[in-house]
Amino acid sequence: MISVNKNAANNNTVKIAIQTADFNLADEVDLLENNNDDDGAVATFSGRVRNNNLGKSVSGLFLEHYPGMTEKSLEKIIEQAQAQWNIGRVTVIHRIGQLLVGDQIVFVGVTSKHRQDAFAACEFIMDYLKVKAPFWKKELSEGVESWLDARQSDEEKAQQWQS
Amino acid sequence: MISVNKNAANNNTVKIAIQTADFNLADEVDLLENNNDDDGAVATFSGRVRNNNLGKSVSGLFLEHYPGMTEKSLEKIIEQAQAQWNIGRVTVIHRIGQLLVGDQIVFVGVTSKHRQDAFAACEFIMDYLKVKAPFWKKELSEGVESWLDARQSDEEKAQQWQS
Amino acid sequence: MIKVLFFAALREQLNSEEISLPLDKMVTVEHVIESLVTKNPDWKTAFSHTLLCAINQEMVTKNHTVKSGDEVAFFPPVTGG
Amino acid sequence: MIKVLFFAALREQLNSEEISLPLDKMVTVEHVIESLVTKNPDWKTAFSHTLLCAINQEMVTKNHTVKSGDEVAFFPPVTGG
Repeated sequence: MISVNKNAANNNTVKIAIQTADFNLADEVDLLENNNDDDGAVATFSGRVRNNNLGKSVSGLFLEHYPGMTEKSLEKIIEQAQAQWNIGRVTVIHRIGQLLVGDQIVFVGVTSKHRQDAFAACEFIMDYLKVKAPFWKKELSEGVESWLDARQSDEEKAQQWQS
Repeated sequence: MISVNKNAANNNTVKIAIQTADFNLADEVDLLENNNDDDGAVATFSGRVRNNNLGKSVSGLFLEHYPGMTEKSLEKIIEQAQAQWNIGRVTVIHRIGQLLVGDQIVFVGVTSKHRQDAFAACEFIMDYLKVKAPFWKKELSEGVESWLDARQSDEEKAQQWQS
Repeated sequence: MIKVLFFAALREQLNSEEISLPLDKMVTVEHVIESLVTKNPDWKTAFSHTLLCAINQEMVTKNHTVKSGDEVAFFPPVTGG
Repeated sequence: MIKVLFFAALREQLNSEEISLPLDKMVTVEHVIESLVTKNPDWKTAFSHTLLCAINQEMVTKNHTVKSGDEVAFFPPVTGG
């Protein structure tokens, strides 16, 4: 599911993709940079499935989401970032379904004229995605599947942006 | 000029490259992620030559540096980041010589178990590079070459990390 | 009528992903939970955990109003990213 | 003897990128600048601008000691990244 809103006036292209397929980081950065000589700064974050979590060895994850609401919540998070920082293009990709250790889960990329805006918006989007976007992880660890609990630290980190 | 220090015990590989050649962002991210299932988070920054600066149109840049000191200063900046945050691999690439609008100038990539450490260390390294690493930009704008002045805002941003 | 959706651990605990619920007047989210638990007493434990609620795909608090035609979703705190 | 290097705008203003300077005793960076300007009076303007100094490729302040064999570099505030 891909939603692209192009605002030709100020080069603010937004790409949101929720997909089972893997993504290619270089292609995503190309898309952010292509014909975008206004913005010199690109900050990215990519998250992958780690081989361990809270001391347990992990062999895979299953990612469930709330179709429809996921896209809406990401659009809203990106709008909040656009309201706070002077940013250009934004891409958010989140994978769903069955993932293995080392697989990419999430990509956030933000362009800007200035590095500080690119960094801040990229981190803000990740922090808000963690607490506002309806994704749930089920972890496969030592043969047992269990839903992950939300972390208090994620909630606190997101709240820091409000101060 | 490439310096790679590998610390096998904790997976802390550092790559520093000062080069005239372009670099490929995907290759650099692959290098950070390859055989690195411990670290789920990768934050990157890439900077390119913008088509304008302080209201003037820009057609290119020439980048001079202080060979030897450049590598030492980057090593020191990375060591400071490693001392402050729990990070894995770090790559810093900075191009020198003649660059055109849209060309990549700098890449910083940091891996970590946790996204907050990856973001903070990546931004810290960029901020310190801006004020501590001996690079100088000469800008070609409307047929005139001129050395860029350092920005007070960069100095202030780097100082924020000390508080 | 309202459509009620359940996700993730809650969906598995209730063994239900979507139900329809008659609604004759405006109520709050809290009332929706009460009527779900009244109809299905074994759902009580699942609804005693910390849950989030969205109405028409927007996050809301438990005193938010629910009206006929709404899509009401209950789910555990999110863990994506 | 010390080796003195100049970079970027300073190098162009002085039209010099490297010189050797005799050094018979321990002095400070400030003294090195004084003796450079005494030998080359037309360098005075260039050295009146804000400049950074590195000794043996480490950034230092102007009261830092310089000893024989050191590599002393002067340059404008840096503008990379």
